[in-house]
Amino acid sequence: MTSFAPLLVLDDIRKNYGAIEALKSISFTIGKGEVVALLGDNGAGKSTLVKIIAGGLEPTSGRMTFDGRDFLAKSPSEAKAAGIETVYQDLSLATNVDVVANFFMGREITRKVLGMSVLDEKAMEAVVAKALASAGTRIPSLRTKVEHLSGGQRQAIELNRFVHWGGKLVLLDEPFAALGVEQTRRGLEMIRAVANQGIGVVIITHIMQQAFQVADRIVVIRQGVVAGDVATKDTSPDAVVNMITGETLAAAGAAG
Amino acid sequence: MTSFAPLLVLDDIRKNYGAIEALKSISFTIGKGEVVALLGDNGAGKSTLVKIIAGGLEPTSGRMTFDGRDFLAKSPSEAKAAGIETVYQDLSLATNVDVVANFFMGREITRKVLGMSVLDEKAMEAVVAKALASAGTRIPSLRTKVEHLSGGQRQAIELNRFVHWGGKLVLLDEPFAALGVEQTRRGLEMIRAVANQGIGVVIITHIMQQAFQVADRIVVIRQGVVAGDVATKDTSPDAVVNMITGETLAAAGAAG
Amino acid sequence: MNPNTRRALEFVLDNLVWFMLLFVLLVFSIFVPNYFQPGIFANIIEASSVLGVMSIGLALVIIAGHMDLSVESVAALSAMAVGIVFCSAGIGMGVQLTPDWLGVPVSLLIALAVGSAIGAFNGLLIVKLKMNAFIVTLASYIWVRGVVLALSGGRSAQDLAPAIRWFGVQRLLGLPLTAWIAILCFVVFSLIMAKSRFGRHLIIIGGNQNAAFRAGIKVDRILITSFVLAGAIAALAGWLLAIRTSGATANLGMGLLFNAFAAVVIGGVSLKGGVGALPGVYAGVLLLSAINTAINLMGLPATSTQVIHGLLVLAAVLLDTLKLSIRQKLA
Amino acid sequence: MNPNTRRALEFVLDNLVWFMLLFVLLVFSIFVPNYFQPGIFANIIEASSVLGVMSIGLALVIIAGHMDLSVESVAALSAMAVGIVFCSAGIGMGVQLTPDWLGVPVSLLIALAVGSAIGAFNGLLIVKLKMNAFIVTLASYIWVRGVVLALSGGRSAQDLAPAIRWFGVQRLLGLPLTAWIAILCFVVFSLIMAKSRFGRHLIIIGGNQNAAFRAGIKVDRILITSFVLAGAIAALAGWLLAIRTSGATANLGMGLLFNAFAAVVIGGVSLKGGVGALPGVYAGVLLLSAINTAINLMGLPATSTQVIHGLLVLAAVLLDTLKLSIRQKLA
Amino acid sequence: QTKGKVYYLVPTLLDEFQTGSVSALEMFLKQVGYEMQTLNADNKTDVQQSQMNDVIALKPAAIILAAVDFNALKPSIEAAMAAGIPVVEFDRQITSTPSSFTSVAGTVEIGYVAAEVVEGLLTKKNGAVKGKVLQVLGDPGDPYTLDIQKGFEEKMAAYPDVKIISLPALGWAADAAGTIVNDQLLANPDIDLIFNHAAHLSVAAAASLEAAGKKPGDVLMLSSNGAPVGLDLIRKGWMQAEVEQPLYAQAAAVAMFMDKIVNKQEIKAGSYDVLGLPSTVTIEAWGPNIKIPGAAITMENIDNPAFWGNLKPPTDTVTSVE
Ligand SMILES: Nc1ncnc2c1ncn2[C@@H]1O[C@H](COP(=O)(O)OP(=O)(O)OP(=O)(O)O)[C@@H](O)[C@H]1O
Ligand SMILES: Nc1ncnc2c1ncn2[C@@H]1O[C@H](COP(=O)(O)OP(=O)(O)OP(=O)(O)O)[C@@H](O)[C@H]1O
Ligand SMILES: [Mg+2]
Ligand SMILES: [Mg+2]
Repeated sequence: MTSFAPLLVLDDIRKNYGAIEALKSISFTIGKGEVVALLGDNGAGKSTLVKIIAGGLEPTSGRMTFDGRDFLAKSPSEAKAAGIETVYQDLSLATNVDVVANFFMGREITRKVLGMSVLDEKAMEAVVAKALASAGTRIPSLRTKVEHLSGGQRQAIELNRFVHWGGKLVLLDEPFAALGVEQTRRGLEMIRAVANQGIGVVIITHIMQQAFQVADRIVVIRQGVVAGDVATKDTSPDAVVNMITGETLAAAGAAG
Repeated sequence: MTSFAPLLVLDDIRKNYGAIEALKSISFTIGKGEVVALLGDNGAGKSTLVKIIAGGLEPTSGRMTFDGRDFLAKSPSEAKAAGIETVYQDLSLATNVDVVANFFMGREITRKVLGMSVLDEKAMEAVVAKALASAGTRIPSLRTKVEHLSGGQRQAIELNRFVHWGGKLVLLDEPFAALGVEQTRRGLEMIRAVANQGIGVVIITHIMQQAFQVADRIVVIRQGVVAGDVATKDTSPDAVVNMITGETLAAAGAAG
Repeated sequence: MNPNTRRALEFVLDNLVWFMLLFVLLVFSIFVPNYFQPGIFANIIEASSVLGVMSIGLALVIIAGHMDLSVESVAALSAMAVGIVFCSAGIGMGVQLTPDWLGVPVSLLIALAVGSAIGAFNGLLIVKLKMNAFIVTLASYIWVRGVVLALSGGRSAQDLAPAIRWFGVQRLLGLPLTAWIAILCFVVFSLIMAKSRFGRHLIIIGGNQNAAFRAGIKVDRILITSFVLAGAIAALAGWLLAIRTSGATANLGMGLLFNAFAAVVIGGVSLKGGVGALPGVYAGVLLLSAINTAINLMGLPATSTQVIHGLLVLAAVLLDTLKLSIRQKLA
Repeated sequence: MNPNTRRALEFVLDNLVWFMLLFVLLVFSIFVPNYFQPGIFANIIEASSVLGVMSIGLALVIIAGHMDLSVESVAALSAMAVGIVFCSAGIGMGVQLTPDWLGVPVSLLIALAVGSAIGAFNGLLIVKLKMNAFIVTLASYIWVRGVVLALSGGRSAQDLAPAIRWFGVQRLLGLPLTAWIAILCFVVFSLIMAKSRFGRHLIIIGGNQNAAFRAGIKVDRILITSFVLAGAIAALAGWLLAIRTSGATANLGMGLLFNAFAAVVIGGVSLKGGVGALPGVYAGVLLLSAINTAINLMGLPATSTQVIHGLLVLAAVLLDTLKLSIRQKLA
Repeated sequence: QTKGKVYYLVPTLLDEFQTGSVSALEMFLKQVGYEMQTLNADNKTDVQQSQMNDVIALKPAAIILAAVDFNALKPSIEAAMAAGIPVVEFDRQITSTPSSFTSVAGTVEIGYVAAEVVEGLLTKKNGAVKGKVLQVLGDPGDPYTLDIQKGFEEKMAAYPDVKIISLPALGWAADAAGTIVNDQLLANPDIDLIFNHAAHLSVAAAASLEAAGKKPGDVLMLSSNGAPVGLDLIRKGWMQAEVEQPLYAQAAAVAMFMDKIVNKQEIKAGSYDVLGLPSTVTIEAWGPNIKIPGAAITMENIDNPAFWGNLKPPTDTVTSVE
């Protein structure tokens, strides 16, 4: 269905929370260098799916193939090792440390002093300053603790750190929800740039305009099932909204 | 400048966090029944201003007049008592209790049993069911704990509870950031309905479209100062974006 | 899994501590000689009254997201205060009231006043000065015990006035009245937690204090109230302790704190706040008391009982923790 | 406020506990007879070595967002283990190694093995079984002390091998080597916390464990390491304790836990996790030691020292808390 | 085949005297045909009360009680006696209610003996009973240490030239005693003598003296309870005396009378020979009471096997009193 070489294939993914079936049978494919917009109503199951791919949640059943191999991450660090970067809807920042420490969380740069690895604060600060400047986000000082930052400033840190690590697949769960106009524009550009490097991108958003601006393909989830999977150029915002709310039944491009 | 009777008048509000001046000299007016869109870049100071009005933060200097009287809420409960309802950017839900308990947080309905006030769970549940249905939000069960809900479902609870309490002024800090398309539409309708009852509304958003759809007036804050204050009908999205990013200097309608 | 099995399993999990209690009683009855007799069961319930009452207050502040390590010392101090006033031997002053029964309300009042005062002190420091509850009440744990010591000079008071002592002697359905007082406390506070606004707000504060504050709940007032309650309830426990001991000693009640925490946790209250209900706590208290009694009867070498006690408590907490992972498997 | 005043004030606030220490030393020197003499200051530093070392381990787990109440008992157990092997009187087996000095590494190894094992036990239960650290380590506090009792049969060991005891007798610049060991530990662990990835990750985990997990930090491994470290460091404290008392008794070290917590909090470590640095903790330890020494010299009635101790600690913590509100006023 | 089970309720096992009493009682009771079971109350009065309740439900042949608190156990004793179970008071005397038998050394008396020893030591050192004495108490909440202090200070009051500094080792902790000695050596460098209320406190005190550069005998030291570590310290010269509690004799006395106690036979007043020590039984208001005098242990008599601190249990078996 897509013209991209497949990167991640989801096959019949299900997830139950107790008696609640959050995902009923999700199957679709994300290609290399492809930007897929994952759309759906509140509670449709988008974040659940992202967490399953990112290793934060175990699916009840189903299988995934990543980069040609069977894949099931048992923890976020496994998924990261495989090349999957994730920006979560509920931010994942440690508000008790500063911007730099958050940006490099888990991947600190070190240098050798007397044979021991010592944090290289200067090198890290330089990287962060560059990344945030190019994203258009103004932050009083990179040494402020994140608890003193505004909602949008926080999201900017989380959104921009993923670019730095490359990887093969990027999952973005409502990454622009708190971003300003200019920051969103640059964010969308960045996504395209990332995809052009051959990295697959999954982006979740509720703003049609954003989806149509950046995505190659749109996948709609409704109440835990795929209610639509179409190339962006073959559909229109109104048609997609109808898929999301269910006014036309599983229309415009069959599921799977 | 506005055709509405003044409800809240902000006069030279300043706020410093240590050495950082988050608000430099904010003055503007919100009218009764008026919807004001408060726009601005990330870190401009919007949430800071909302918290000051809502009683969660003390201004460094400045004064406010609310409903004709001098006003400075020392705590959220004082602001609430004066008739100010707030929806915060970082949600304020207790994830360890269910939807109903969150909806009625601090305002539980009770009934008398043997002369003692006992929580009236049935009555509360009925109210919540109605409110969420009319907002178009589907939630598995009103007795689920909020920790088991999706981001949008959570925001729906917080957004919809304010309608229930009336009041005189409503402050909405990015209330639609996580909401779906349909829920956002209904939310915008609801805001108009609320304003039509004579309640003043301040809404913060980064989506121009939403601001232009619902607001009577647009106030732009840039780096802690008012960079624009115009009637919606007298301006355009592009002009406002320019005010936000500062490309035109404090253009389109002088500050104050 | 079929819905009926699921429901049955959920029921067992929700009331796991009661099932554990039954199981433990059964095992001990079978394997520990002399365990299975009404007198022993009455002992278990009686021995758990002081601990039970104390656990209620502790559970309240823990549910509210804080902690009170001072309850043990507060109980000791109120017991000592009652002992000094109403005991006729040792350091007791042997105050006589006429009529006799007046001693009951007066002694209760003394105890509750002491407890509430310390509770208020803790609460004010924690809420108004935003000090950490753990460290404030740890300090109180020390200095209040110090006051007991200073008051008593290390000596004890004996021979509590018979009118007060009556509650420990008089029996109803085989249990002394002190045990019934504990049971009554559990019923009352369980209802308050489940049905009243105060209880609801306490749980919400334990879940997200900031959200409660923003929602206009008078967080400070409720938190201070909960500390005062914890102090007052601990004082009631101390009053019961004085009755049980028929007086007071300087080191009365030492070690109750560990058991109270264990009971609260085994009873399903989360130390992170916001989660828990009191009936489970009572089951936790009974469970500990049953274990204690078994240790007394098992004939172990005395030097090893402490190890065994610690490990058994750990095992009980562990079982309670497994509940969570079973529940997740259920999903 | 002008920037210079602000900077000066911030500096004082950042190092408040050191200024408090100076102030307290000054006041005691003026008002407590015999306080002002070099020997007393040396005593303060020496007396704080055991507590200081123990506080380091405690601070690590608290910064990581957890807690370890078992450190006191772990220290006692390792002291007893060393005592039993290397003491020549009491229950000591009087093991003799040739050459003599071999006793030092071997005894250290024994102590560290004991401590790490218990730390690993705590860590596994807390991290792998997701049990609450407070309750797990409270149980360990009990059962480990029980093991001390069972091992010693309530008896004591004395006359530690002179090669080991040497660290307590030999002085450098007026301080015994034990004190230097404590100071060295503070320097090393301060550097680890400030400069290494491990330290950085520990702080991040204390701030938001979930974020750290999602960022791919091996949270489980780091947390277990921190519990093992806390155990091992407590064991080192126990080793120093054994040297200090030249042996071990069953109740050795009782009460250290309260002081360790107080030191950590006074030193600016938040019990909520994620905040704190070790140099402040050392100042906190010295402050407590200064207070203790003053109490020993003041000639108070024995029964009232505990009240005074509790309240003084509370006052110190209170002062530290005021820091926060002053800082907010500064804004 | 035993004559029955006897429960021994010991207040704590954190002290060598108490652990010693467990083994001594067990041994002697076995010799007269009883099996013994020990319950440790960890110095907690309420725990001991629960133990009494449970033990009463078991209906043993007798209960031997060494009360955590001298008198708080009174209601429990009454309950046991009412249930027909004889109660023996061991080591710690309870005078407020009748019991079947009492075997104690007398805590206040320990203070008296200690005072006599101090008189002697000070006279020898300073030529008269004068000087500075550091008294390291046990836990200030423990009546046991308070009684010793009372007895000691009562006798010493006769010597106004002796200055006594008293400080508590909270929780009987040895390290606390060490810190006290460290600080006091600086504050009062002229201390002549240290009196520790238990031998294990002396261990830490001696370590502190050594670290301060003192030699054995520079500062005189004694402690009370006659524990093995105390005897060791005397042999090494750090301590000059210990106040012995006749542990073996106390325990043996209980065993000797156990048949009479269990069978509720009359115990007659008079003199008895307990392990070679002349002892007197008197009939007091609280029942038959045997007193066995304690003694001071010094270098001269230290090897006497009758001292329990030598850990040489008497070889002669005890027999029941007819
Ligand atoms: N508690 C605080 N301490 C110090 N600085 C703060 C604090 N809160 C906010 N700031 C700073 O004040 C400025 C304004 O923050 P505010 O949250 O009001 O921005 P905002 O306009 O709401 O931005 P956004 O659109 O991202 O939500 C930011 O630069 C932020 O870093
Ligand atoms: N831990 C959980 N336990 C139980 N139910 C859950 C849990 N997490 C999510 N759910 C339920 O699963 C469904 C899907 O949730 P999910 O967060 O995936 O939605 P979403 O599509 O991301 O919605 P949104 O747009 O609001 O973020 C919702 O009905 C939610 O209530
Ligand atoms: Mg989502
Ligand atoms: Mg904001």
